[in-house]
Amino acid sequence: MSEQDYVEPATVGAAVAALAAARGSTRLLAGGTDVLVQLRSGRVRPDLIVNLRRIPELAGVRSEDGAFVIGAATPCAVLGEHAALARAWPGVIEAATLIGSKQVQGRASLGGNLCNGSPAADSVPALIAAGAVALIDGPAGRRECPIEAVPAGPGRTTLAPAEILVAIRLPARPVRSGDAYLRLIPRTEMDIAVVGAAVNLTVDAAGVVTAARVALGAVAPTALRVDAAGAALVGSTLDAAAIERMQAAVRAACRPIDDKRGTIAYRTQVAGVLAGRAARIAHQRATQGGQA
Amino acid sequence: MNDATHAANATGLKVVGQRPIRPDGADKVTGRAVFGADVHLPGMLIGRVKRSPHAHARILRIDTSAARALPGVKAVVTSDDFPRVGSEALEQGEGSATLVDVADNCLARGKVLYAGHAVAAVAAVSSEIAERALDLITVEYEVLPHVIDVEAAMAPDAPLLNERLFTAGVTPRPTTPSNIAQKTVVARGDVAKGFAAAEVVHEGRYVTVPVHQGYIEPHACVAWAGADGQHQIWCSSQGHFAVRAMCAKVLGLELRDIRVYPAEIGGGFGGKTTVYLEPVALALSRQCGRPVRMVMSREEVFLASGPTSGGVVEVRLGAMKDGTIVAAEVTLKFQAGAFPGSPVGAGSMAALACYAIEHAVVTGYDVVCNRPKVAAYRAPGAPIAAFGVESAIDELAVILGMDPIDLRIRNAVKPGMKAVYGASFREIAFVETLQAIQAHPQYRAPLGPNQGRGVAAGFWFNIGGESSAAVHVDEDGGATVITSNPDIGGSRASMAMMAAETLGLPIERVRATIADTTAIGFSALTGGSRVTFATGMAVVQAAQRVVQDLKRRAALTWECEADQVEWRDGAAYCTDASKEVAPLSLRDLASRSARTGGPISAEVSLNAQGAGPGFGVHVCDVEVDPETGRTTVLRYTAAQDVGRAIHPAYVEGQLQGGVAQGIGWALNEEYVYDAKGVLQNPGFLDYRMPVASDLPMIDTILIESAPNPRHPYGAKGVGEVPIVPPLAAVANAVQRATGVRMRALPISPPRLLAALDGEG
Amino acid sequence: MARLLSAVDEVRAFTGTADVIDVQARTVGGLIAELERRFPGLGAHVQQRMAIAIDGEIHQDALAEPIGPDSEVVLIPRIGGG
Amino acid sequence: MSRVRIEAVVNGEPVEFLGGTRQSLLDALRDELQLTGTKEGCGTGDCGACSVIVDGRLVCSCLMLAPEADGRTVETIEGLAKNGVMHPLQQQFLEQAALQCGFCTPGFLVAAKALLDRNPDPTESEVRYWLAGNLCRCTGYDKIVRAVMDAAAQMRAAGGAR
Repeated sequence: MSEQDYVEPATVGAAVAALAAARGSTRLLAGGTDVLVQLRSGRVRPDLIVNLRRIPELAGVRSEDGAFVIGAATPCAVLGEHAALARAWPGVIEAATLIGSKQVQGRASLGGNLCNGSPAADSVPALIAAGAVALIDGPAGRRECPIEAVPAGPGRTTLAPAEILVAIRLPARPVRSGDAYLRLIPRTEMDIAVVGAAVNLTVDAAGVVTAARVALGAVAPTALRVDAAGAALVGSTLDAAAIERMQAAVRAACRPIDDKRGTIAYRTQVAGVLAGRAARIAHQRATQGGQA
Repeated sequence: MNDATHAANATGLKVVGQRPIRPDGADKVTGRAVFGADVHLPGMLIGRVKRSPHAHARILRIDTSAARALPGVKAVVTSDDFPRVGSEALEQGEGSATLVDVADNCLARGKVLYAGHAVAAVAAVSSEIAERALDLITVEYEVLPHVIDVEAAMAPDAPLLNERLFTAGVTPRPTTPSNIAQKTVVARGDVAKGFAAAEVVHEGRYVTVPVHQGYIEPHACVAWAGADGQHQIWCSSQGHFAVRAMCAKVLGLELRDIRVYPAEIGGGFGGKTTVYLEPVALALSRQCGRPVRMVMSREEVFLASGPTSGGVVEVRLGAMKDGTIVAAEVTLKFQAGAFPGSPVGAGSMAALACYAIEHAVVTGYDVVCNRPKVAAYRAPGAPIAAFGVESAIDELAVILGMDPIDLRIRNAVKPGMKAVYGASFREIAFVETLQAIQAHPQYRAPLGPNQGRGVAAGFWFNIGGESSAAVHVDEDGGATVITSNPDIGGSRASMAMMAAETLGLPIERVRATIADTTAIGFSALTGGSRVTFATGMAVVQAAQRVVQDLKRRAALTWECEADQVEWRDGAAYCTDASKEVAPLSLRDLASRSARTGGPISAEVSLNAQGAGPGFGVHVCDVEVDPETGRTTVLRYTAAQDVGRAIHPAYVEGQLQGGVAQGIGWALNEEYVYDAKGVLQNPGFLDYRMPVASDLPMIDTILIESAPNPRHPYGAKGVGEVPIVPPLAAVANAVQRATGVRMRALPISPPRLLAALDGEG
Repeated sequence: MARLLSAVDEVRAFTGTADVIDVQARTVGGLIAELERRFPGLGAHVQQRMAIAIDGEIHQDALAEPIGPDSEVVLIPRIGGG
Repeated sequence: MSRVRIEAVVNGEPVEFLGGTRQSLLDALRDELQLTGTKEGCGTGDCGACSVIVDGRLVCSCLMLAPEADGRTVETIEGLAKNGVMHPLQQQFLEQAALQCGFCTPGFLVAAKALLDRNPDPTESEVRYWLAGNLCRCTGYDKIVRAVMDAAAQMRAAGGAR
């Protein structure tokens, strides 16, 4: 590899240009916590690595009239320390700060977690439940799409070859909203989620659910939004019947596989359990503090 | 808090029983300690191994020509570069192996027997070039059917790993080859008569899966061949004399031509008692004359280094209504991996060792299968056997309506009784250890919903064996203790303490070091919980010789008889009242040593006899999430008969470490293979060892009421017993919490939830 | 005369069925020589693959260890460690 | 793999070295700078033995490329003791036998320092969850957690982090 095989562009435009001009295989680097493992195992041997961490637009958190715009390369540890973000979106931040160890948190980013394309990625179900939007740039210019449109299958996304995920926008949300994310791992830390479940909902003054979104991880080739599950909660105060209807919808949507981490039966059963628990936490958060 | 009731101070000991800072500690907390992979020599090459992608295949052809031609590659070896060797037995911790098997495990000859089996190796100027060279080596295989599960491997129609393997220990000698390498039987009394008399008979079949020792340091060494045929090796191992012996035999060299330096070792637990890289690195270095460093990746450690067996334990107990166990029948089927040598022998003898059972028979099967060759793992074989026996005894307690500790006390071995394996017990404190747990606050503490408490006991022989140690006195009256046993758990501290106690010096004036194979007498490896006992005995005898020498020099100085000199608190005192002489301190005598005969030092080599067996009793509280099957360990206490604790903090550390490994073994650790026999989880992400947030504090009780009289300070081996009880303690706790008896490990969330839903 | 016991069937392969044998020996070395004489192969097997418990205390490779006139001697498989 | 010039401040010392564009920061520290106190236990970010602090942030050096250290500060185990005087964490680990083989100890000490920099009075649970990324197979973690909490108390008594 005579010519440059590693670049650290300072702007989005320079990064897109480098990707477009690249002749061989390329790999983007944000936190690197997935890319370095793949490099080490020899699963990927990119001719060019483009490190995005020095691009200001991809780093940090900005709030715009209630919405939050999170740079795609911002380390999850930074998100965990952002008080306003953690207050507004406890579920998203829970998911982001569950990824790996404190050491991994110091590097891993929401952009990397999303674009690595793992069906078990912790942050993706929470972002989908939150109705988050991906801000993408590339040779064809800037575009946006819902988070759930990005993953295409294990290790694959719908991004075009020279496109870059620039940021993730969490929409402004009505008062009395709350979200939560839970995952099942055999240990208490350090495992990839066997099952993940996120719930985001809004309630009225009486605590009745007016809007709800439910998303699951590790139960299908990509993270899964389950509209029927969200609908089952709307109009209820999370009484047992509503929870059971929601759990039935969740289990019906699961299409998991048997692998070294879990079985089909187990993932399907526990997906319902976690979704039920996450819904109760989200409801409690919505009725208590609501959105600050 | 830890309830260390050590009787040290009661016996007037000044250093033994205290908790000084270990003399070698500073290097380890400042990053200066040199482990195997930290050795850096000028002109050093990087060695890498090419491994089999198949679980079982014949090697038809290996073509290394392209690899040899790659610029930067300096050496390439296959088993053709190893001489043909015989099948003499090698002493290797527990897993007795033969020389030809060790050699074939370092570089496959004719056949590969597990996915990850080493086939060839290269040495190059950089790891990048070495990796590319591996890709240029082509190997032609004839893939064969494989077998991994132990009972599948025992089946008559199972694929055979070795057409020339006939089951030993069976008369008449079988004529057809088998994967069963050996059958062993340990028996006492008349089992049929025992079961006929029993009022209650309980049977259970218990299954464990292969687990790895899990040391955080991958195997590492540097080898440097000398132009004159004298070679040097730096390596992290549990016994560098054993490494020297195996390298010499595998490569057909003389022992005197290989000098092995002990690097610090990053954990072993029995897994670093054999060789994987050292002979290969030396063979590579002999081809090019340059030092070659070889370090396994974590993936290679899981693919190709010795875990312990997975096993089937069938237990049948016959008891009277009053709880007396009158008959026991146990069958153990252990995986040996690619070559014979599972710990089924030791497992058979340890299985019922805690209990005085009149009629007992334990049958063991050592079964080869397409997995890495098994290596010793802390009390090899005993945790697997104890998982079966201690679970079955817990079930018996429920059937009889007895407190599980009362049932064990009723059948516990006591001093003077004969063990099932034949030897009778002398100074042991198993009953006191059981009573200590029964009296501990945890045993009576209230439990909440979905919570349960389990107890289990464990035994290990502990061994003595050959050790050497030297004590050198410095001119300023300090001393250095030199031994040749790698220090994994703080043994340099206990060596220095025993020398200081004997010399009458404060610990600060005694240093302890580990010497290479040319600078100290031979020692068997660090393992079998033997170092504080056997090497400690050599240290104390060497220090005693120094004291005798110092008394002789004082007598010379005072011109009195040697027996008129007493040695106390680091100084010589004259008992002849007529001689009004001031005492002579070690510093006084050392500073004038030239005038009384020259430098002061002594070296002792011995074969330590009379190692005392150890007993442990653990109690474990768990909570189970009934909706997800997750188990959380809430509280854990481990009591152990330790003889006397030399350095109580490091003895507690052995108990706490063994418990953590046992909990991992019980809850989440397992190898996952695909249909082609290839390991799916060769890494710390999916081979789930306990992390800090998984565990509570682990309380320890050191029982010191039965010191071992054959050791100058009463010490017994303590390192291996702690891993024996936890598997059953956790399983028994889960049964009390959920009502479901889990007889297969690990008790992972998917398995427990399936059992809770009745599909178990 | 020492009373020799064995609980392990690998010894029975040499001695036929006898589990208890009376043997004339004053040291471990003498015992092994006597066993080799009366049951060819057993002496070498004990030397290489077994340990000897004399009145409850386990010895390995301790040829000089004394055996009392009415000592109880037990042959047990060699024990290693991890 | 090409090699690039890297300028960084390691343990307070400006250094300049050539690092490979596919070489991890861990390998660069060990092979280019001979700082072998930072260890490789797995190479995949699952064991924490390679923990270092980069620009104040605790990370796994095996999950960073060497060129990423350009222009940044790196703290390794070799920098924890200042002018030959051990940090309270190092002292407590020795006094409480919070290490046996010592291979994971550098990673634990660096991670614990990063914790105490942020949280001078952590609870047992906070210590255990912060250190969950550091695997130890010898100790069972009990004495490590106690040593970290005692060092924190010692540092609070001495008036805050050094």
